[in-house]
Amino acid sequence: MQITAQDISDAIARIQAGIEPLERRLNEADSHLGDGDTGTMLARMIGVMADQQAEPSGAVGTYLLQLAKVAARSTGSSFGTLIIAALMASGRATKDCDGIAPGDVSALVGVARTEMMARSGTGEGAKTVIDSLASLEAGTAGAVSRADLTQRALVATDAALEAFRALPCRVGRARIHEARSIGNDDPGMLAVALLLRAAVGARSEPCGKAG
Amino acid sequence: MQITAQDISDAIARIQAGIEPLERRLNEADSHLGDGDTGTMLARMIGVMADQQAEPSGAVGTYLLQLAKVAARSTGSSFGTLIIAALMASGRATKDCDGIAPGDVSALVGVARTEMMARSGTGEGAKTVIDSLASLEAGTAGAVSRADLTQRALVATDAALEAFRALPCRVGRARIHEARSIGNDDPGMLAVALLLRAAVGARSEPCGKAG
Amino acid sequence: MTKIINAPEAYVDESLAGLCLAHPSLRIVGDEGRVLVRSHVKSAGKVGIASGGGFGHLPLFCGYVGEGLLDACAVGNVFEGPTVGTSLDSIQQADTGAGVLCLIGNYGGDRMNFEMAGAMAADDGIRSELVLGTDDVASAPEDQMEKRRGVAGLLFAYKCAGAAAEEGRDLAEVTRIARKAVDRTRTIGFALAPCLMPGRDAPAFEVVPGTVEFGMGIHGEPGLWRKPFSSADAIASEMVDKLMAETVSETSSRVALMINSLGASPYEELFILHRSVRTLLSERGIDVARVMVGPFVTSMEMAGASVSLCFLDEELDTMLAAPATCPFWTVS
Amino acid sequence: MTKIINAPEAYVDESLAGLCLAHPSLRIVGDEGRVLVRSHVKSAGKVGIASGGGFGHLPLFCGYVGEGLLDACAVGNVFEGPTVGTSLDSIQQADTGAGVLCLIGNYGGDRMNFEMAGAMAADDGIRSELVLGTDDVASAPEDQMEKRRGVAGLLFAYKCAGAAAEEGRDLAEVTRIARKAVDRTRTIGFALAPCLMPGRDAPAFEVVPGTVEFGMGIHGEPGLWRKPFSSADAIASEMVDKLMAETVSETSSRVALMINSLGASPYEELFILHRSVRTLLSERGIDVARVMVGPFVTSMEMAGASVSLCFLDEELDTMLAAPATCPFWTVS
Ligand SMILES: Nc1ncnc2c1ncn2[C@@H]1O[C@H](COP(=O)(O)OP(=O)(O)O)[C@@H](O)[C@H]1O
Ligand SMILES: Nc1ncnc2c1ncn2[C@@H]1O[C@H](COP(=O)(O)OP(=O)(O)O)[C@@H](O)[C@H]1O
Ligand SMILES: [Mg+2]
Ligand SMILES: [Mg+2]
Ligand SMILES: [Mg+2]
Ligand SMILES: [Mg+2]
Repeated sequence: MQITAQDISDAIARIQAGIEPLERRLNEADSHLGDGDTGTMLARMIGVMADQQAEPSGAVGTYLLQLAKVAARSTGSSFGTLIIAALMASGRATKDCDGIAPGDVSALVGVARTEMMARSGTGEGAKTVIDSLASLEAGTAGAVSRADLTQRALVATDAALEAFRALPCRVGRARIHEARSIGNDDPGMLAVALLLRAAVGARSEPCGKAG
Repeated sequence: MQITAQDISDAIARIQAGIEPLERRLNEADSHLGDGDTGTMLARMIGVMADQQAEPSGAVGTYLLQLAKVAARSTGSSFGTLIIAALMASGRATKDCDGIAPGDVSALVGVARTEMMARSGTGEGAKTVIDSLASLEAGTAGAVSRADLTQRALVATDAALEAFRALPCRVGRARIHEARSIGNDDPGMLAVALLLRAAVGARSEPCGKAG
Repeated sequence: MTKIINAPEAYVDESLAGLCLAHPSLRIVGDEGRVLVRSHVKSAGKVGIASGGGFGHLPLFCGYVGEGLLDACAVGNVFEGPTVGTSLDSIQQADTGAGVLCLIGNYGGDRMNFEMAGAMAADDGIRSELVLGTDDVASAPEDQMEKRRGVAGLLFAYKCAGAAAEEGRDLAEVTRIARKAVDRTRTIGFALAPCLMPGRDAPAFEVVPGTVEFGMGIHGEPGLWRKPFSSADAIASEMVDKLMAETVSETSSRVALMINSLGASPYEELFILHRSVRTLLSERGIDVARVMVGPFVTSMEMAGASVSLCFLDEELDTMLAAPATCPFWTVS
Repeated sequence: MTKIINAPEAYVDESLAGLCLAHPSLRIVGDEGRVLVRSHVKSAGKVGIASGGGFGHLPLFCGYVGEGLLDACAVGNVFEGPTVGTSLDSIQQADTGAGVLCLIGNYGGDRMNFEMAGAMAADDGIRSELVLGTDDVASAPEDQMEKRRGVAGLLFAYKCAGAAAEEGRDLAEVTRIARKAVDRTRTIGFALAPCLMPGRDAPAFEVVPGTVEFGMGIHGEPGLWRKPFSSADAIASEMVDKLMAETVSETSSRVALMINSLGASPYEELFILHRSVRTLLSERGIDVARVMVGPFVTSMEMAGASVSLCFLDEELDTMLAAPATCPFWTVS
């Protein structure tokens, strides 16, 4: 029942297998107001993660820290750096765990979210990846099985997109066009939704926005 | 009957009085293939000549050298420099003359032309100011009065324009567009014709090309 | 805006290679070949100065590696900060045991990456401090100084910190001086034409021909206002007014001045602008102790210019006057 | 192509004023305020080096006034040679009794004006020699060398003549060395975008976007061919082929290299081009003794670049290595 390093490695392999449409979709989302590179950056990072030789046996945390290390040399984008920070923090928190129970994922997402907020200085409500994690954290609390976790997670990331779509963005490049950001999905938030879908092998599009 | 320094000074004053249309016309002619500044350069030079304080009494040559001196600080264009060179050479040749007989003007034009050729390294037939002077030199030889000189000069400069219009230009910037120079008057040649007309107060346009 | 390039993805690495071939005082190191360091071994015990940032701003950042200036510089992709890994490499390279000052522009990604790199370096026993350039007065109001971006004025901080380090001062002192230089430096720029990212068909941001985009950032961040360009004197006057309205202008009537081309605006125009600015400064009783006019911090072929003032005190004056050599800036 | 200017008719004089304000080593003199000289009195008995030409090519011509380089420079209007009077002033200013070498580009007007000025100076008892830069291989075939224009390669002649003069050599020797530098220097350039004359609405010549105008002159003189730009490597190869096909290339396998921006092409691209050129030269066994990469001879905001090679012998090598200082080029 527990999620192991091997499970995470398998999920990365699944994401990597379908990376191309994901990359295109995220670049497109980032090109409305940003520099159009969210997909490219993420694809580069997933690529080095999928490539890396280290065995995903042993502790989950060890594996997460290995992922952070290779990711740290793959991208200079803000989103990438936040993912690296999240991997490092959650890796340190699970250094001694052979697996993570579905019910503990929420807390681990919380660790990641807290680290992202500390690094970026960005609070909740700014329409960023942080808001997706907050929703994920709340939605997955009390998950009783892997299937339940997956279901809750899909609902939570969709809900976050839905909830923020009509709000303005308050950080980074998009901030300078606050008004124009209304009605568009934040590329970082969309990335979370798409990554999750790819990781669990879900077929549906996130919350009905066909992109 | 002789042409004195005062006559030259009066001619310059007449040119200056009508400089604006002349300037426009020459710029336009130079803008087909050149940098469109023949008129501007000439107007600047005529301006300092008309302004200069020196008395046009005394020897013709002394006055011409004075004109050359002020002109030498007024322009860096090729045409201007050729005029300066011509003024210096003809000034030196008439240092001791209180006046020039109409029949001697041809020889003096020859002095100017020779100097221009030496300075520029340009021969006859290249469709430049030098060809106008060559025509002027030939046409004014044997002039018997000032009226006769004027008449012969007008005919000669017109004839030069006419003779070269259909030929290609072989020097300077226009050279690089030899073919495109066919059918257009060389701005330096046109300048000679227009200056002469303004100097003698003639009303007609040079040889029927309305510009 | 045709670019002299081979492939967009080779833009940064080929350019760095050509830079180091031209200037053997620079050497490429690091796992990704994205850290530039001085070729000559520097004295052990000197505080290291590291910097880094996106590419496309040459001579910034890596062109300022040299004696009395930077020890190491992390290079990102075009308009994209260096990776955490590269940033870490630059800190390690700059360190000779006395700690490292990281001196970078205040851009979200760059700051986060250097902070993370600093934390990782600390794990390896390397002390480091981070100082963020915030000279661009157009990027946020004065009461939100912490949001302001670092642009051309970063060079004054490089120079002052570099001189202090070369003198043998310790990390705390070098950091104090860098921070002082940042605190006392202000820049305002304007764009007249955009630049094109390698591989793109059209600029990512627009500057209407004939229009001044006043306060536009070096990545095309929108400016404070736009209107038709009128004259060098008029734009100089807007710029000097804006700079002198900052509180820091009360601290000193002696300045270092930089007139910087954003890329395509040629020397002829920079000098015309310089003349206008000098007239205005002297009308205000400002004494210009040193001046630089040229392309120092650019955005590839963006047209426009920036004006930077560093309000001097005796200490900064001395630091700016100290000898320094790098491929694009020599003080002797 | 919005320009940072006040009035087109003030362009040259305001720019010169701003230049001298930025670089107090330069001083404006002459009846029309169009001669630049060194601020520090030079040693009597040194052969003077004068140059001059149209404006709009900064740092050329007047930016190279300085120790080991020019003594005086006559400045014309934009793309228009200096007047005879200004040219004469520059010769007089450069003279300290040992005669003056006039070193200029081979443009009809400039040549005529300096010849006339030289004749006038002779009337005042000043000896002078005239050497014409003819490095632009695109401007005429090799068997019509006397028609070739002088472009970026003129700098090598400045440097060699300047060093010889500084060493105390006499006018004949300085002239011989300048002529040798000219004889052994070749340049080829290409344009990617035109420039605009101040006050005009449109460029006086066209460069189709995306197209290379190979061999275009610094005033927009038409080139040898035009075709779509393909890559830095490809254009570098065309350039190196063209330069190495000159007879002079057989005289030496050791060169000084200059990669020059025509104005708007930024450092990033120059370094990419430099890398390409270096690869090609090393494949041909050419040893690059010294290299300069930057905007040295421009046409305002024209885009494009030029490559110059000076085929060295021991003497030129020594002259290029001698110390020199001016606002835009320092050798130490
Ligand atoms: N300062 C920040 N705080 C929180 N999230 C951020 C911040 N900056 C960027 N992000 C997230 O990263 C996404 C953009 O990622 P990406 O395009 O890779 O970065 P960049 O802006 O550097 O090009 C945004 O949509 C947002 O979710
Ligand atoms: N090398 C030359 N030899 C003879 N005449 C010349 C030469 N160069 C220019 N000219 C004359 O000067 C005229 C151009 O004058 P202008 O426009 O003032 O000069 P620039 O070409 O310097 O702009 C030409 O029409 C031609 O008659
Ligand atoms: Mg992005
Ligand atoms: Mg980005
Ligand atoms: Mg002309
Ligand atoms: Mg002209």
